[in-house]
Amino acid sequence: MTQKSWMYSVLEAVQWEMQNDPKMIWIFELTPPVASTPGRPVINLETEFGRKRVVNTGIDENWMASCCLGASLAGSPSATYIPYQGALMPFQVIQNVAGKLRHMTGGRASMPVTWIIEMTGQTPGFAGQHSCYEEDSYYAHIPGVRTVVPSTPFDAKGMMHASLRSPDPVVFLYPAGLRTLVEDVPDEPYEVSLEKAAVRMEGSDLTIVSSGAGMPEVVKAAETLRDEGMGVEVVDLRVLKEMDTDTLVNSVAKTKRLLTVDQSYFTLCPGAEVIARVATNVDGAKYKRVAFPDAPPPASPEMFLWMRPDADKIAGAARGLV
Amino acid sequence: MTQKSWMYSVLEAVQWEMQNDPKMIWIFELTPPVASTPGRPVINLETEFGRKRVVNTGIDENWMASCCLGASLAGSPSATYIPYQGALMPFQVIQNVAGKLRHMTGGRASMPVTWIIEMTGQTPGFAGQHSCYEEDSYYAHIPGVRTVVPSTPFDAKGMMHASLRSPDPVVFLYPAGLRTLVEDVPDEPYEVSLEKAAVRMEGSDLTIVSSGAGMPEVVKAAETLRDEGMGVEVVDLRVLKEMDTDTLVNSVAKTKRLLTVDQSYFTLCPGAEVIARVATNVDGAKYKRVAFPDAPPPASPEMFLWMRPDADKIAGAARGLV
Amino acid sequence: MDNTTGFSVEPPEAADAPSSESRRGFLKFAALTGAVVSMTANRALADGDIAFHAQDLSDEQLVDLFRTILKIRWHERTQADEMLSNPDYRGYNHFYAGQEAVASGVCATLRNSGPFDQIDVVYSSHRPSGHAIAKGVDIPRMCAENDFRATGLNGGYAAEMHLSDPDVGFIGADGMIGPSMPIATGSAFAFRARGSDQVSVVFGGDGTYATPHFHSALNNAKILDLPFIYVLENNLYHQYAHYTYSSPHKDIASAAAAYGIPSRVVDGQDVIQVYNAAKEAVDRARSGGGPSFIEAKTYRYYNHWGAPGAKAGELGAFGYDPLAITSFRPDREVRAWMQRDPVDIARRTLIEWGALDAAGAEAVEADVKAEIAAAFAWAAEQPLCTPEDGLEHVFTQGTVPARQFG
Amino acid sequence: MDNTTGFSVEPPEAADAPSSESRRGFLKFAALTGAVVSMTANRALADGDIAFHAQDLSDEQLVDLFRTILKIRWHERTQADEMLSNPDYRGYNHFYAGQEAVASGVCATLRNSGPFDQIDVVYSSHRPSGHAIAKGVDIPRMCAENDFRATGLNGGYAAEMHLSDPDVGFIGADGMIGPSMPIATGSAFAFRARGSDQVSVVFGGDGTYATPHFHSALNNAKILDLPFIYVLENNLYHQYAHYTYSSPHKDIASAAAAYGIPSRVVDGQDVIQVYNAAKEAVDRARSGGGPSFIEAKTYRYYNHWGAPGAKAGELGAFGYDPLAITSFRPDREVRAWMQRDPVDIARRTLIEWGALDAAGAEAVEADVKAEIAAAFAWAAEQPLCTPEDGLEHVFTQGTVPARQFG
Ligand SMILES: Cc1ncc(C[n+]2csc(CCOP(=O)(O)OP(=O)(O)O)c2C)c(N)n1
Ligand SMILES: Cc1ncc(C[n+]2csc(CCOP(=O)(O)OP(=O)(O)O)c2C)c(N)n1
Ligand SMILES: [Mg+2]
Ligand SMILES: [Mg+2]
Repeated sequence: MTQKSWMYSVLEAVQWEMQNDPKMIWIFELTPPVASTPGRPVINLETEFGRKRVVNTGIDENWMASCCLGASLAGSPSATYIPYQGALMPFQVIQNVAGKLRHMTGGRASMPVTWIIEMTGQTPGFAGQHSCYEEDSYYAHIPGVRTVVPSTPFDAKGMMHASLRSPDPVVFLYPAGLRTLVEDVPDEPYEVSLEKAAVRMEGSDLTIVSSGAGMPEVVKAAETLRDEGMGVEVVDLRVLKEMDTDTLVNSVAKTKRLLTVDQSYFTLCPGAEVIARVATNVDGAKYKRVAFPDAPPPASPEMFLWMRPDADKIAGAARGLV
Repeated sequence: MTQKSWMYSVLEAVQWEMQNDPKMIWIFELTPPVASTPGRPVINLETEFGRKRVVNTGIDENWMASCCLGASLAGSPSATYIPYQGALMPFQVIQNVAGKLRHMTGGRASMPVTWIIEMTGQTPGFAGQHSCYEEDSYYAHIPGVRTVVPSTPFDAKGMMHASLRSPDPVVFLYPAGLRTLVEDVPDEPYEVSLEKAAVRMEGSDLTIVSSGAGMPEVVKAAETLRDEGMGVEVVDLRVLKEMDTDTLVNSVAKTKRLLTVDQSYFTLCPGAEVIARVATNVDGAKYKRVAFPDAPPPASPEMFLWMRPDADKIAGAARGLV
Repeated sequence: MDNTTGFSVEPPEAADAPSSESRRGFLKFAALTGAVVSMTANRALADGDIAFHAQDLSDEQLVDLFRTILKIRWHERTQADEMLSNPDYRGYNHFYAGQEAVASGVCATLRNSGPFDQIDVVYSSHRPSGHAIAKGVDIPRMCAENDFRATGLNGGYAAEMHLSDPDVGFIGADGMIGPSMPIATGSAFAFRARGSDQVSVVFGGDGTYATPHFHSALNNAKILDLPFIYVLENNLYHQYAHYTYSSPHKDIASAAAAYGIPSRVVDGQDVIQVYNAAKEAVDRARSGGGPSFIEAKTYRYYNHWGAPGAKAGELGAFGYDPLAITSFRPDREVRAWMQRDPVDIARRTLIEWGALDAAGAEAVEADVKAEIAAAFAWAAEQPLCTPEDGLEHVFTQGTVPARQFG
Repeated sequence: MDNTTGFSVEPPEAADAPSSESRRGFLKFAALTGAVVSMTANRALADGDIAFHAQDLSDEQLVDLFRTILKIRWHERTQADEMLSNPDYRGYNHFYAGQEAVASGVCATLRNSGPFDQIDVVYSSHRPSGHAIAKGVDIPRMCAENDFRATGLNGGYAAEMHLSDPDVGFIGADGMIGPSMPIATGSAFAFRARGSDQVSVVFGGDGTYATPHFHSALNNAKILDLPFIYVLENNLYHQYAHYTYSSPHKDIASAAAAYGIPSRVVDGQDVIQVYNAAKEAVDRARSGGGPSFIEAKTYRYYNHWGAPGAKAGELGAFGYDPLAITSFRPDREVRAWMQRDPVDIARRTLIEWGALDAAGAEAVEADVKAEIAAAFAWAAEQPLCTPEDGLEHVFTQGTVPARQFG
């Protein structure tokens, strides 16, 4: 156990897998696969594995993602880190080729590929393209690709091991807003399921469901509410595709109150799917949905910070519901 | 009034706008802008307006969409027809540039551009990429772009006029499954709002909400149910962004039963958004959601036809809900 | 023009360059009667500077080239007959007739069997059946797949445009124009990273030139020196537009050459020329010499695609295409190309080389016909699919829930 | 190599070609002391085959070129000082210092005012402030925008990376690498379609070469003969990688030339060279001659970007960049380029040409400093934004609902 960041945890998993499978490759663009943490060796995939297996390329995220897909089809587990600016550049190939290929070939295609896709968001000052948090919904509508969004370093490492070992293609969303988060993470390899949500806090008055970069503020709000005496159950989706309906339905069947929280734009945010799944399974519950408005984030910190869901707004919405 | 198909109606609107604004342009790839209908002249934009304004290009849908965006930014209303195979090729530029540009420039950018994006679907025999119906959700999550999906020739013409005259960018989804639909459509120009859903049938027992290619089977099912004595209200969304919440909420506040029907994949289909909007506004209603499973469509007609929502399945779901 | 490029780049005139003499005999020049210009005559050409690899093939190997061409041709003709005459037949196809020498010549230079980590991989297009047959896909199972049968090559999920058989290195068809090229470079990347001598080949049409993927694939293949071969089948049209609507290059190969990639233009009707260029490219790739580009000038005889219920001369069938408004294929052009038929050229070459006599050629053709007829017959008896199976194979394990019933 | 191409294509040696003599006097060759290779010396070069347009400019126009360079330089230096010293300053920037001659030389050849249907349009990059100033954007309002003020050029919505002012034809910055190039061809398409003689210009870095959009933009511009000019500022690095990591071409212009597009390599430190090449391209575009490509070899002095709270020598500031792991910029390289400063080169040329004397140059510089200081002072007093306004400008009319409160 060592204190590790999300990215250190992920690279630790990647490093282990690359050491144990000489076929595995990694492609990057501007973000070098380097991370450090006190008490542990610096990880640098490029120097450790050399430039035949770990390559720095030009600005062509669609090629990066496609290259990894092609490598995986040839039997090489592969991963790439797509910076947030290019987060949707490879969308078509993931949606239209990778997502469909196993099914279209009647199960013949094997695709041990993981696309780490950075999402920005939560950064005041950088307008639109440089502070949006929206990729979760686009990718989660695709069948045939597992889309996950770990919100803790522990989950990030375990889900990275699971992703790299899976013959299914995985979109591994990295909310850059979590970059400063640090927690104790085992040094050994382990897996966290690519199919299960996590109940982060138990309670019987209200269920709050969120994911990724939404989680820290949700947990903060939930702690405040708990201190006020509210029995809050907090669910971290972790997996957007296939979404873990049972955990959601079981929780709301108990609390009868559901608040969803997303940093993604309101329309068709993951919370919409959560509410729809619960509403078709639980009768007589009450619902609220907090999300970023259907507007690109403006540069001005005054506007941006007012628009972004945070612990105060979440707690306010929760109080209105219970 | 003449009997016209969806595509004839659309091209009639485009032709009128091009005749009345010499700046307007049209880009196409494999689908020539040609349509005919008995009793009306053949429309051929290419021969009528010449190859400087109407151009047949190579297979580069991202360029087609980007070119129209750039033309609109230079003050030329513009439109293009993106065939379904390339439906997501221009996704990034629409999502990350067009959708954000007006906001990011503080209102300075004007974009009178319409992307007609064909959706396939409903075609047994063509697997995956050639029979998916899924673009509605991807595009509807984008802020700053009006995403519409007219389901009748009348709406198609009126919404095309409205789109071409709007300084907002419009994603104009064309469900190819509607290509054989024909109805009486006025010969003169007229507008249909880009902001309103349409109530296609009134009733007080159950609300069925669908859109685009889902509509014909929904109407068929609703007629059967009405004949069985059920008071069915049918809402055609028409507009996915900005979705017309009021019409939805008013209807379900009355019926207390909501069934959504989509040809799109289940997870994050438009119906999820519909249910979420209603559930946060109406208490004590009951919900069901019919959609294509979270699987690409297989080639085999036996598998595909079983998976696709149709009038029988819709009626069955409705009976289970009321 | 680019001094980082040490390669000699194929000039566009190469296809017209004088042939070297073949050990198998000096061939008579058969004058062309048609209107085909800037194509070589009907003879086994060796470019002045491509080693004449084909002359070292055994008679059996040469006959196999011919046999592959015939298999593709008879598969198509049989399928077309089914469409025109059999009311129960459901398969559609993007016909390859006219282009057979390209797939046959290229795949004959590849490793098509053996362990998955040793065979060469092929990425095909929306027009895949010729490539599939040449790569060694089981024809009866392919026929069953094209007719949506549960025991088809891909269980009835794929049909023509997604045919896939990794066991023979046929990664597969792809109905999209563009994406397969960068993906194919990814397999090449993996081969190079793990020190394998495997090669990754992509087949694409002239339509692929204009896609943004063209640049991505060639640029990265060159920078990273990937064992990647891009075979561009220039049949002059992408759907309803002549390739000059989308390319400023007379020879698309010159676009590839600009990246410093060794690029050749070959007569795609002549399997020997195709073989020679492909062999050179494969040898280069295996030995770490990086990517190659081959532009095969060729032609398809039928329309863009055909479907059951077709009537000759109508849309989706085998005559003119009423959708072809902007540009269509002139009758004279079609006829001229048909005079340089890849079956005829291959047959004549083999006979002149003494690899086969006329009777032998007929025997091969009879064999192939029988094999194809048996394949269609077998396919027609295969079971249809089970509806519920559509929920399988989304992920490796399990099924997804039905959602269509609410 | 491509016989459809009637253009004479610029060989990579062009930048080293002998200069024609200028009417304004024959300039002495100033020997280089730095390590800059294959760059022209510090002199007003006319390529052998570019008409020496700049020699026909009036003294006032020449001084304006110099003034533009200085405005960009002083805007940057002032902003950098704000970042390093003013705790209230919030703006960030992708610095352009070192590259000023490129924007200044190009925009001086364009129509920058007048009705919207007559001015030329410029598409800029993530490094826009130099282009914006050269195109004529109001500097005080730009300064206010960069500091997120409600009265800024774009109301505080844009900040640096999305600056836009259609009134001067500055369609605007775009933080994405790639998309702007095809979009810019779209404006050119509109100009050609409506018979206007306007021109569409896109500025991009060497990083844009590898994007798929490079191919799309150039291929379509060539096929459709669009009045489109692609100015590629090759400052040798895209973020943390040397351009040779993503391009097999020594001169990226040779990639453009392969499409048959007239392409030039110019010394981006010399505003006169840039002006000459741009003037030629603009004249060609206006008269229906189609697209042009200009590669300006240049260099940025500062790091990729800078932000408030920076400390000299630390990340986001103005020294080495610790994120630059794969490849970083050697100290000697930075110093060598700084010896060929665009401000110095322009000043010296103008003095040698007699357009200005040393005192005059100092006066211009003093003017510019005062103008920039006033701009920052005005900006600092502008009001902050109103939170609720974030819901405006999503569409032309109305506001979108708040959703963050549930
Ligand atoms: C991205 C994309 N856009 C459009 C299509 C529709 N389409 C199918 S085949 C085809 C023409 C392909 O031409 P070419 O590459 O020359 O191959 P050919 O059909 O001549 O063999 C087109 C445009 C597609 N499949 N994919
Ligand atoms: C599509 C995309 N991918 C990645 C980035 C991140 N990024 C911002 S600037 C930059 C480097 C650009 O290099 P270049 O084009 O040479 O311009 P320069 O910064 O040198 O002026 C990168 C990779 C981006 N903005 N857009
Ligand atoms: Mg073709
Ligand atoms: Mg650069």
